[in-house]
Amino acid sequence: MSGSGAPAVELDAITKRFGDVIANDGVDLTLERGTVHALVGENGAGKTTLMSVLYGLYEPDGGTICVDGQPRTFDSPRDAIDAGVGMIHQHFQLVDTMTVLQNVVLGHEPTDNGLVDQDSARAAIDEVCSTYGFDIDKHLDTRIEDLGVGVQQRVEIVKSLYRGADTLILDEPTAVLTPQEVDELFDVMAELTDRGQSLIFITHKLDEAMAVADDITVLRDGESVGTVDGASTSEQELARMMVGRDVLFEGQERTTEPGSVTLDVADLRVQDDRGLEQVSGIDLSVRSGEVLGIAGVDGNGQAELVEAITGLRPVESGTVTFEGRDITETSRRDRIEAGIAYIPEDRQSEGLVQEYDLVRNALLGNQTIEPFVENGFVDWDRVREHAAEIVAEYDVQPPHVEADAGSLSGGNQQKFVVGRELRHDPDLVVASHPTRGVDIGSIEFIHGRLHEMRDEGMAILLVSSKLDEVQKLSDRLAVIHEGEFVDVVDPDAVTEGELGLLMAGRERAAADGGVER
Amino acid sequence: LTGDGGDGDTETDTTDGGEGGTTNIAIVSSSAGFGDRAFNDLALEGLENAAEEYDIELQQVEETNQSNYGTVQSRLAESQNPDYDLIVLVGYQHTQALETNAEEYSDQRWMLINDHIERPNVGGYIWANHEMSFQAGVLAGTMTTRELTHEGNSNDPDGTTVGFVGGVDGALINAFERAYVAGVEWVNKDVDVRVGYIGNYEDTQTAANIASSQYDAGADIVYQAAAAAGQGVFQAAQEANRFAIGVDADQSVTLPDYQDVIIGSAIKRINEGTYRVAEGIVQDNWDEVSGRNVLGLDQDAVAVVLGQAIGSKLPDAVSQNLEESKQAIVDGDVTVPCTAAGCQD
Amino acid sequence: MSVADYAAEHRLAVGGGLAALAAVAAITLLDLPGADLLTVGAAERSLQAAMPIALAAIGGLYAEKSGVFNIGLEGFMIFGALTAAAAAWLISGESSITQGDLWLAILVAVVFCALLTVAFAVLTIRYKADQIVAGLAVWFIGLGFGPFGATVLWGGVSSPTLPNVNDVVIPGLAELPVLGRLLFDTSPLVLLTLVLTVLAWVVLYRTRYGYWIQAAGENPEALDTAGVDVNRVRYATVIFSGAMAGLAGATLSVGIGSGFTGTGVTMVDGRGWIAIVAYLFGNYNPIGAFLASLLFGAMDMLQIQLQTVGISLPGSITGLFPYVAVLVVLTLVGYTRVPAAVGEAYETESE
Amino acid sequence: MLRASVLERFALAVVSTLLALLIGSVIVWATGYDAVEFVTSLLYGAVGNLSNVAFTLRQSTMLILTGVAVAVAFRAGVFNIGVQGQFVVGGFATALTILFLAPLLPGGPVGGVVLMVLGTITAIVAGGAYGALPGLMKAYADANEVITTIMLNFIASGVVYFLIDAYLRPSGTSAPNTESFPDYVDLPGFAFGSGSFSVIGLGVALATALGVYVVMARTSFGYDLVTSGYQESAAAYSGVDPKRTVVTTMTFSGMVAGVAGAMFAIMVLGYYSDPSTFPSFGFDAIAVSLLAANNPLGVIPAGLLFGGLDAGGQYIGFTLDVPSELVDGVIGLIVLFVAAPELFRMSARRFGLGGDDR
Ligand SMILES: Nc1ncnc2c1ncn2[C@@H]1O[C@H](COP(=O)(O)OP(=O)(O)OP(=O)(O)O)[C@@H](O)[C@H]1O
Ligand SMILES: Nc1ncnc2c1ncn2[C@@H]1O[C@H](COP(=O)(O)OP(=O)(O)OP(=O)(O)O)[C@@H](O)[C@H]1O
Ligand SMILES: [Mg+2]
Ligand SMILES: [Mg+2]
Repeated sequence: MSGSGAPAVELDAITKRFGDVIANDGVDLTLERGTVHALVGENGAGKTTLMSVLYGLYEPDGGTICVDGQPRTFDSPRDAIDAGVGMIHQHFQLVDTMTVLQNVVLGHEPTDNGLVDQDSARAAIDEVCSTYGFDIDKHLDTRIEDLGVGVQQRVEIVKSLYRGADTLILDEPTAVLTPQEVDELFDVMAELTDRGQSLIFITHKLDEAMAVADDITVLRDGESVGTVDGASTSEQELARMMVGRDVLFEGQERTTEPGSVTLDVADLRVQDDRGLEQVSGIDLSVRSGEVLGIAGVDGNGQAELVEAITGLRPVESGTVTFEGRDITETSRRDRIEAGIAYIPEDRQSEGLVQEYDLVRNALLGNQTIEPFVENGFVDWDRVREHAAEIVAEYDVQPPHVEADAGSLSGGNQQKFVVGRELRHDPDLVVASHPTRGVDIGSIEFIHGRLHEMRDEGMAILLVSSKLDEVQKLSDRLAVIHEGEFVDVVDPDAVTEGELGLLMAGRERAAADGGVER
Repeated sequence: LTGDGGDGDTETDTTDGGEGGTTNIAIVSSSAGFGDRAFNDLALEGLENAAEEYDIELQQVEETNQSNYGTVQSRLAESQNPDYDLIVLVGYQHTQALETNAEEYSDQRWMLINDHIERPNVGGYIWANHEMSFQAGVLAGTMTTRELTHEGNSNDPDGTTVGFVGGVDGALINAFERAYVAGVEWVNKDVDVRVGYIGNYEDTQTAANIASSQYDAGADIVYQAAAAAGQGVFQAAQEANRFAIGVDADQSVTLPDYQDVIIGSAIKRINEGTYRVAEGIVQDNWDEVSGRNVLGLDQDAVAVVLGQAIGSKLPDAVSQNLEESKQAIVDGDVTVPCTAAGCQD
Repeated sequence: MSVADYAAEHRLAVGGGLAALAAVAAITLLDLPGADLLTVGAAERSLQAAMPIALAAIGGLYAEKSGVFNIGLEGFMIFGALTAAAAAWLISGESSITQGDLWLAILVAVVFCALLTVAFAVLTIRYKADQIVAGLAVWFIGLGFGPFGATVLWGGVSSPTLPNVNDVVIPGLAELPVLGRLLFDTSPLVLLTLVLTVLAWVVLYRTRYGYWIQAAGENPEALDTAGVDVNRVRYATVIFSGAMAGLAGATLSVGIGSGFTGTGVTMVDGRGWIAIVAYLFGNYNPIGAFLASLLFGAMDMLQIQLQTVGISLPGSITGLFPYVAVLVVLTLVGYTRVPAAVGEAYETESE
Repeated sequence: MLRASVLERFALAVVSTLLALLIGSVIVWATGYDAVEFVTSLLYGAVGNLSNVAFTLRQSTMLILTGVAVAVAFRAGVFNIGVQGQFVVGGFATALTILFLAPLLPGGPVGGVVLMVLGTITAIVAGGAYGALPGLMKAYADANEVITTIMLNFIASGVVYFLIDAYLRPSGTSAPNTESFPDYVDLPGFAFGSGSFSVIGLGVALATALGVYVVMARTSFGYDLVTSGYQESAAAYSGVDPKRTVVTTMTFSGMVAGVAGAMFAIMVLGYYSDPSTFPSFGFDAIAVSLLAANNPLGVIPAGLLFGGLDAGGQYIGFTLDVPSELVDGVIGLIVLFVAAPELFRMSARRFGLGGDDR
């Protein structure tokens, strides 16, 4: 650690291209020692890329990195680690089958006669833990897969500290945490900066940024829009910087009234792959011509709920009723045929076959639907037409149906999936993060489509972690926490602050909004 | 590519092959392939000996897939360059294919080893595996109760157990087994025979393990009928300091490393058979060598020979019993179970 | 933890227990001569039969633990068996083969197979060849070039008879009942196998290299960001697996065998495949793999003992015991937790 | 896009084959044999005269059928290494059907056709069932299919051998063969006089390849299978039940292998025998299928190539001293090269033959 007054990290005019995409375009950033510097921006703004450059994962196409006032080039994370930079990725870099101890020392194992010296490893980790007040020592011999995400995250941090990091990059660390864990994380962050550590904190949640950061840098389309003081900025200012214009929170005018109940879910319980209950007795119903939004921190059972409704995951108990028919036990294919469309959260691995061109992808999910398939035989000409229509209507770029799905950008992939699912008049659309990774123009288009379809009498179940999105689109808004609905509110009548409390699992004092159930 | 004469001209000069020109002979292996140190190699050896004596051009064809025998046979029969005077087929696996081909290529002369087809252009040669195995049983049955030591190896005159290790458990090798057991019992009803099968003809380690297991169980002499895998039996014998009996050829000669444990071998003189037929072709005596030939003790075509290193140490009782049992078989006083072609049930 | 999970975790114990139970039940119910079946000799031979399987299995599990499925073990074993026999034969020249020649031959086989695996490793790691397909190709190549090599050298698919490695007798200890014969009057290769098994366990679970191997197969990115070159780790393990398969093959032909047999599917006769099953069954633990190999060896010996004792099922059916056992075990005890990154070539993100 | 990948595939196959042959020739030369003679004999043995062509086509018939069986499974992402066993079991079922029904049916051409059709149908059923077995084990017990199918190959071979030797061997013989089928159970040779090749057999193989191609490319069933092979999660999303698909895939693959077994029993052998003496069509088929990028139509040229290599290899075996095992090794090399397209891509790039630098 240097005692000089030089900033912990200085990034100067960092540029990074991926083919035609300029992920970072001359970005500057200064991280002062002993402070938290937040990095915010929309999906794809270039936050992760910038940090990967700093961590030696990517070689920048231009610009310089200074650490402790020294110019540096990092060829690999090892170089960055040696310079005292550590990174906690969005997806943890932990080996599930190994113990906490083994993970922490991986690559930097103390040895004794060729064997890993367990005692000195333990002692060194203990020292890190006691210095910063971590409580993972009791887990040292537990395997990562047996620990919750919050603990895993702390293991990641301890791992970086163990390797001598004095600058830590935290990439969306709160996305996977419960509010309580978020608070604990913030305590840890405060402890770290008190001890002279410097932190870069990537987040989508502006209130979080304002709460913990000394400085906030906003990225938009790969460029730095500016750096503001964390204490004195406002959410409105940040949002404007991020999106480039004032963010509208306009309500939607409905043209029709909701009709009969299309989807009804009663006392549903669902387990995840590891057999842990993720949905713990949820009741919900969606009428035709209505959007029910589900808001919540990722990982609170949304994914399992959606999969149970769409037929991808068996339920433990409870029922799913669609248009009066009990479909709890029917196959996914039956549900597709019955008219349930599904925009999956993971377009890359579920919504599209990467190696297929768009024509073949247009058949995905429609394998038994006429007129694309008759008597088991595929009418490829019809499918091709269908694909061309989706591409045209949803402005998929490049506009060639022969393009492989994998060659499309994420946003265009998403548009194609949304188009495919919405084009043939389903009765229910289950939309999971429908605009993730999609540019602003397309977001508005998709939002418009969803509202149009609602007005045509379709029932829509919308899951999104973007609060503005669920608030804007939903007629009713359910807040999910640890597999249960905390409350169902009127999206127009609730504030983000109230929603935040609900998502943290705290019931509101008084129910309002005149909502059913 | 068409320089080889094409397929129009299929006339064959069948009288060719007299003392004048070169005689062309092809030999096709059984599915065990050459290198089995058993009947494929023996059959080949006879032809090679003939080739040293006479002007014979030999083509050795290794084919281990039974389903290809039909094609191999016909391709050889059709061959013009050279035009084969004799095609030797090793093993009964050729029989079914030859039924068609012997008729189709009626001018072609065939020698079939271990089976026969009634056709004038076929000479079928069957060696009496059962008779030689009976003799091997006599050897084992005689020696198991007698004192024998040789270079640190010894048998157990008090114990009355011997062993048998076979290749594949099927009609063919079952004949070896039953005849061997009968031979043992002909000498001594009380002798116990331990039997084991490897399941194939190449896994020497399993062969050794079976033999070791039998030696452990008290066997002091093990007879093997397992072609290439059989070596494992001798190896086990060396480890156990016991004895073994070889098969097909005099294995104390062909595998001299094991002469210290091989008290004898049940041999069939396939080499003499192939030599004789080759000679018959060269000398234009087809009629004398064609037809069905079952070759047994009577013709001296099978026998038990004593090991080159140990043989002289064996007591006289051995040769007496061998001679006596041979006579009894030849005279029909003793019926050996199974037949030359195997066991039927 | 459910019963199924428990069974999966402790499959070896369960499998061994089931086998032992079945054996005891069979012996008592069918009134078999138990003492004749379970002899010290049979135990010794089980150990010997387990040896080549265990050696190849340990190599294979290292490779797979690090993320490369070396399905070509059988092929490498064929090359090992051939090379050892060839080397012994060539080294000795005209004179007779000495013990020293044999050990040198084994070393040559190990080195040669390691070199062959370098090619396999480059194809699968650098050129991202499909691991399953490349492994199958190795098997084909072994089946073809193994006997071919023998023919070039010896004019036939098998070698002449060769001597094998002498047993070592440790005076005194060898006199111990049972254990004496099993461990102290036995092929040094059996002892080597035991030592290698323990060593492999220690390296995998107690040294940094072991940590790296586990991480390379489970989460290569984590290892990469920890500053360790994932592909270097993988090269090392794959080459090690080739060397071990070579040793296993050499063991068959000159260690306990008497030369190379190249007829049919060669003398290796499916042991490479069984080795893969052994380490899967042993849950990637070297000691587990060894015990699983021992289980297969014992199964084989049991079938032989049954024949010897005279409880004779048709030989063509009893020979299928180990294969059926594999199926039953895989189906009953089922799921093997394959390292998460097996089969995927790793490309570091830094360019 | 698609065209480019077909072309690339074709180039890969050609380059792999040539490279393997080159290495083979170098080995021939290095071990003191005549490399030129090796190559010319290989060619002559494959296509040099009518009977050589017949043998090539016979092997190709078998390799196309087994190759399609492999391709079906690989396409769906299931490694069916058990085609050999399924083919053995299928052929055995054919033999049983023909041998047991022949006495009950009238002889002559009509009886022959009926027997052959029934025999083929039972082969399809038996092959499919034997393929379903590892499929079930994979789907419902997580048993790795690579291992189970290899084990089942050994088991099929052992059990069929046992049954033939113990129950089907005619008395008076010792060979583990069944009786020969009646004369009228035979496919006509037409232009080819050969007793073990029939244009009809080749026709069955081609029709099977075409049929499977149509199923894979034009039906929703085929789409389900192929999609599972590419991306299981996307297939599940689209309504495909992954477990069921594994079982159907293996069954379908086994059924095609069953057809191969039927052709082998009827066209090639005319009786049935110890499977350990059969050619390893089921394994060579893996190479065939890979060379064809697991495309059922591509299997046809690949099968012809391997059939030719087989025939040429056999011819070498009886004209030259070069051991025919060499040809097996060369086939292994082809597979190895086909497995590593990146090898050729990188070298193509190095020599500046297109491709972008990364
Ligand atoms: N490895 C890559 N190859 C090609 N393009 C990439 C790669 N990584 C990122 N990109 C592109 O670079 C841009 C910035 O991506 P980045 O991951 O940095 O965004 P982000 O700000 O972290 O987004 P999010 O909030 O979703 O995490 C995006 O347009 C993305 O498509
Ligand atoms: N190698 C790549 N090539 C092309 N695009 C890429 C590549 N890697 C990432 N991207 C794109 O970059 C975008 C951002 O990448 P990233 O991995 O950060 O995902 P993300 O959007 O943050 O997803 P999540 O929110 O689930 O973490 C995605 O839309 C993805 O499509
Ligand atoms: Mg990011
Ligand atoms: Mg991201």
